Amino acid sequence: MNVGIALENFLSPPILFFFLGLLAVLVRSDLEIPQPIAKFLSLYLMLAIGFRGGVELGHSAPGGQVLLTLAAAVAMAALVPLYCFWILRRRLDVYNAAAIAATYGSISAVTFVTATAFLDRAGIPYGGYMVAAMALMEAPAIVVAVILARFALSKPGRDGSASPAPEGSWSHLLRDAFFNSSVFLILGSLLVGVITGERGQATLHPFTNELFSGILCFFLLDMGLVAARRLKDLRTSGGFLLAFAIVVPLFNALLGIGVTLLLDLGTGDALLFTILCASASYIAVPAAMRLALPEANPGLALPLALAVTFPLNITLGMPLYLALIQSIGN
Amino acid sequence: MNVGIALENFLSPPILFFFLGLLAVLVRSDLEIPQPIAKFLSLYLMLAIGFRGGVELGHSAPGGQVLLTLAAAVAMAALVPLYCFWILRRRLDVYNAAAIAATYGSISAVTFVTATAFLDRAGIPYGGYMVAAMALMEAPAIVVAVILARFALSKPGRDGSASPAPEGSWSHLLRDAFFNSSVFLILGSLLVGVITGERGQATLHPFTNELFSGILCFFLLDMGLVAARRLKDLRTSGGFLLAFAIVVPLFNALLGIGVTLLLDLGTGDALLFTILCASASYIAVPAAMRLALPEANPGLALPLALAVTFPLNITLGMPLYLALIQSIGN
Amino acid sequence: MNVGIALENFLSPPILFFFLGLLAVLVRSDLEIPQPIAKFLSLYLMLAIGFRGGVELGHSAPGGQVLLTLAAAVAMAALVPLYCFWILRRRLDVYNAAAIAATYGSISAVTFVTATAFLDRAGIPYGGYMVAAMALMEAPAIVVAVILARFALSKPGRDGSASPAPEGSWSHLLRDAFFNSSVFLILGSLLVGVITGERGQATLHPFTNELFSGILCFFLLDMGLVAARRLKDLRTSGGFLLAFAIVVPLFNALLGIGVTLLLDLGTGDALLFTILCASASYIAVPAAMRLALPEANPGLALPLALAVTFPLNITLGMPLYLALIQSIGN
Amino acid sequence: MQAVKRVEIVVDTIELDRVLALLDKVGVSGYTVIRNAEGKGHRGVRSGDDVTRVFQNSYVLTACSEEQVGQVVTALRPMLKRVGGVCLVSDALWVMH
Amino acid sequence: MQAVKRVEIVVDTIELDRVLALLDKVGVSGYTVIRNAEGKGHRGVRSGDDVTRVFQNSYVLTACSEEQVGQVVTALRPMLKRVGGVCLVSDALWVMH
Amino acid sequence: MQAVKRVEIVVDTIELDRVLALLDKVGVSGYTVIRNAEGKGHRGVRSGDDVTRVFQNSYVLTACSEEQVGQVVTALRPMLKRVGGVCLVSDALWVMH
Ligand SMILES: Nc1ncnc2c1ncn2[C@@H]1O[C@H](COP(=O)(O)O)[C@@H](O)[C@H]1O
Ligand SMILES: Nc1ncnc2c1ncn2[C@@H]1O[C@H](COP(=O)(O)O)[C@@H](O)[C@H]1O
Ligand SMILES: Nc1ncnc2c1ncn2[C@@H]1O[C@H](COP(=O)(O)O)[C@@H](O)[C@H]1O
Ligand code: NA
Ligand code: NA
Ligand code: NA
Repeated sequence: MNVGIALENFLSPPILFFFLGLLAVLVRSDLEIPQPIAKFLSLYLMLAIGFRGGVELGHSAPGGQVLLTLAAAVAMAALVPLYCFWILRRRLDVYNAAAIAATYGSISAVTFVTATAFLDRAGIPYGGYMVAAMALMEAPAIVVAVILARFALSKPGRDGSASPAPEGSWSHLLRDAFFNSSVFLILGSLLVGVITGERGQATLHPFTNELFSGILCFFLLDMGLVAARRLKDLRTSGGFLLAFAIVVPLFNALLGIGVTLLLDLGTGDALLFTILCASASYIAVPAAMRLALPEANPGLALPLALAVTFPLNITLGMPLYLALIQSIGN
Repeated sequence: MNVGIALENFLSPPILFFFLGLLAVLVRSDLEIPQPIAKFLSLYLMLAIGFRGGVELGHSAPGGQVLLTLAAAVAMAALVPLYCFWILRRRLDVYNAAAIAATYGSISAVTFVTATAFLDRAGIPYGGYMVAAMALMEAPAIVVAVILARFALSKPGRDGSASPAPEGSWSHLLRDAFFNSSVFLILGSLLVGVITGERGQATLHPFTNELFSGILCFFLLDMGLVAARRLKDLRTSGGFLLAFAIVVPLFNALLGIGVTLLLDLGTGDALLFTILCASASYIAVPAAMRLALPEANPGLALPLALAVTFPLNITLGMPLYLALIQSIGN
Repeated sequence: MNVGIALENFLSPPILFFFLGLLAVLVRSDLEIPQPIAKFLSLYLMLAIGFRGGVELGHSAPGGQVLLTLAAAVAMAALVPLYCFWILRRRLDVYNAAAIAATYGSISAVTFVTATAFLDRAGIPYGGYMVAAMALMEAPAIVVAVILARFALSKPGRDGSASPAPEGSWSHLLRDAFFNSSVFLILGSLLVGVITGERGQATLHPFTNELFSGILCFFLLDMGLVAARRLKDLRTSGGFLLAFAIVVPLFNALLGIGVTLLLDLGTGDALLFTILCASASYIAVPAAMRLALPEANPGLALPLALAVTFPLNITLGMPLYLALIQSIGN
Repeated sequence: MQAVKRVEIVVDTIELDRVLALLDKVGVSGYTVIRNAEGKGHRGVRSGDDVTRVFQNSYVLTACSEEQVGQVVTALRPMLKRVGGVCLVSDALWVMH
Repeated sequence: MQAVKRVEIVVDTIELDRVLALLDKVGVSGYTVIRNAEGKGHRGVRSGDDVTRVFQNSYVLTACSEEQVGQVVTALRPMLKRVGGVCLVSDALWVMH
Repeated sequence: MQAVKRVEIVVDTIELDRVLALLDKVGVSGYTVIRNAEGKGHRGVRSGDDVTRVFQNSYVLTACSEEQVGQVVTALRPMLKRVGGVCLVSDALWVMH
């Protein structure tokens, strides 16, 4: 692994602002970003990344490889929860195992966005269709995890107790999963980008492109605050879950790199595919699980995704995965 | 009417984001823009449109035609409620008739702003003084409608019942109408633009001009959400009011076009004048009516203005009015 | 004093928007900026000024003069509360005297930011290390004022009554003072600027530099609203405090100019140093005093800082101090 | 602790200033206001998610004496009749300090 | 003034729609909702400062009749059991208008 | 349903942490907090519209046992004396689940 690239990533504004946020909580500063602002910044990032991806996508007719990549992305998002659930059941009840499995099968849009900024800085190009891949990977893990939970609960479990079936109708769950605000906004903005193309880009460029790095820094400052506030919840997680939150993303990344080799993706696309596999959701999934499996404790899954896996991916993960992809490519 | 221009408008980013917002509600996505953000975006649009208009206005000494146009704008804003009230009284009580009449006599700043973006895309110039015209058209309809209501209530009405006089002092009402936040911010920013001119423009350009399209798109996304949430209220409106919300704006637009012919306005100014006549208020007026005529039901006027007239104007209205103006001009 | 420069400052967008805010309250417009937005804008200004200062600072190795200036800044911030306390004790109890002394010893970041915009317009350069000076000047006055209060309360006071000691532990107070959100964010962003330098600047320029004037205008609009709302509290302040809020900043400015002569600072740096001495805190200090000296009435200190000293500094103060500095320099 | 009446009022935010002026006139010792309340009542859903301020409620809580309650209720009732809203009165003990 | 029951409910914001649907079903005349409530309870601290909506509460207040309280409580109890939250019932007088 | 005491506290947001620490110390089973409350009292209007946090209140609601109320009140009273604020105690029934 190229230490230079890792260090340079470490010392880039987005990552430094993330650490600044962490530090603020550690020294108990009263720094805080108002909630509506954090929501706004995240909506901005979805809209901008979607629109930019759409414009880029409009340039080239999506070929077979693109469709194959999208299919592989969805498959990965459905596969990951299966073995995660199996691993997690060693130690956890059905509800929490399913909720954490869904978290790691799904993706983190902010991790993806941070990775695009990383590629931009490194001057490595990537395809707009990867934005579509990201959006498509949000929901499947939710559905798979709920199916797993229902299946596991229908037969007398390890703990012998007959548990009630997960709540809520399937139609409700599917709507929550697939019309989730971030999925919806990313795909919608992507569509606007495809339709309006260069003309749209011309008027929106200062907003969607020039401001992007600045808003990302601001948002990562907040992510640092939020992640650090969850750090103390990790004390109750125990070694098993901590190890899970470090090892499984790395394993998923390796699996992802394997798939990108089969698909013969370019370096940029391969990195984004890998980071999607490695990332864990802390927005869409916890909310969906709260509704579908209220017995699961969000205080278990969230700190892992936010305070362990997210920092891991954006600091060491990105340069590490890139180094692996490049060394295999050569 | 040039179908190309209509289609192009339809497929421009602002309109597409508006539809994206509508769609989000229809598919019951949980997408939502925090209220303080929506307020911020709308304040930004007022400030930016005001400032830009002021800078533009500062270039040319306002001549007689400008003053005439402003006077005509105020006259239209006072005239429209008269016949609207008369029409609406066929079916509605005094309070609601007056409230809806005020709504259609006043203007929608966001419609105006969307029309300026439409003209920018089409490369058609317009005068900064039209921003002043917009601000001046917000308040008069409120005053006229309250006078109408008081007058109608002082004589035994159609429904025979003696109704209490509208509440609140005139000074209070006038202050609410003329120092309303949007009137105040638009005219104030216009003044700042006039005073600081090119020098001010130089420092503010990235904020007030370059970001403009992006923020407009974001705001129209929210307008789509808000309009769609009001759609279901239309069920109780009945055919009469629905027809009113479609026909009256078109009629007002025709009247507006007639006035612009008399005034001999350029194409851009004529379109803006027309769209002001055709637009209906959903910010200043409902709030003012709530205070001055609390017996009126805001759930009646708002859905018409927001969910019928606003979309009508920004999708079909703008290109239609432009086509009419251009065909007459030739 | 060059009347031209004063007038030009007066007619610049930031100052005009400040007056627009004042006016809005005076004519009782319902204009208001949502609180989370005001917070966001102020966080933005801290982040941007810090980052820009850091980038600038990174260019030149900080020499002896820089360190000397920082030391002088801290010394001024510790010195000013001493004589302010002594003056204020003529009329006020220990608690309020200490609270107001801290207010005037500390600084107003927005005043500083407005002064940098003033220098930018005038084309006068200034050093990035002045941002560090600003951040370092926030906290010392808080500590000094609390020490003064404890000392004054430990001996039987002028009013003869034995008062309870100020509340809270020192460690708590020091943390509040030095890891205060604005100190923390400014110094943190400065550090990010130093570390990432030109490369960071390249990606963040549109956000931290181009938007700066626009956001400053927006924020000063809000400051106008906030200051005007405090104007009526001045009725209870009495002539003594009003005179204090005008005379003491001017005196502090003169003292500051004296120090800059000794330090032989350039014009831009001298103005910033002077404005820091003259400015009074309305964010960090009132909050810290509320916790450390809850007996002090924030309704006394805040209106003075917000509605008298702040407007004084940004309208007449900046050009006056500049004229003095330049006339002495020649 | 002293026995007082807790008065809770929910009205349109746009009417809030009038309600507070009324409380001031009666002379209650203080009140607490929470804006951004949403709600549903006879006049339908008030979801607060509008660009306009028209569909937003505020919640007002005031602790006052028995006599003051009478005055507040008398003054408030015609207003609630015109503009809608709710007023609840209950008992409480005030921790004097 | 009419004697009513004040019912206060604190639940996850994400469950709010279900609670309100339940109130509608029972047929209460109205309710008031305050979002963005934070809190602490058996399921730990819910500080509301997250990017996700998972740690945020809403506060619901409804004034209803004695019989309606019974129905609300019966319907609500199993839900509170599953998803947590608090429901308090107290007495009040409603200022009729 | 179990009889409990409803304790409502309104204080400066800046003092909120101290109040919650105090409740934790007494050992109440939980509490609900609504920030951004505005108000008026002996120390004047606290309109919450400031750049500073100094003029903003928070509202705290906790349901606890009779004995706990005594402890809360004892601990809170000197604090309220110093920094202002209001504490009301009333009766309620808690829907156990
Ligand atoms: N029964 C109720 N319980 C609690 N709040 C209510 C009730 N009825 C009405 N409200 C509140 O008062 C507001 C106005 O009520 P209304 O005038 O009946 O539409 C509603 O939007 C609710 O916030
Ligand atoms: N004793 C209590 N008093 C007031 N609110 C409470 C109490 N217990 C719990 N809550 C509220 O109900 C929410 C959910 O409680 P729980 O399900 O016990 O975690 C908490 O986050 C608090 O907002
Ligand atoms: N009588 C009252 N009823 C309700 N809330 C009150 C009352 N008095 C004071 N408050 C609240 O407590 C806060 C502090 O009160 P004070 O310390 O008296 O200024 C006020 O800003 C109000 O929010
Ligand atoms: Na993943
Ligand atoms: Na109109
Ligand atoms: Na100072």
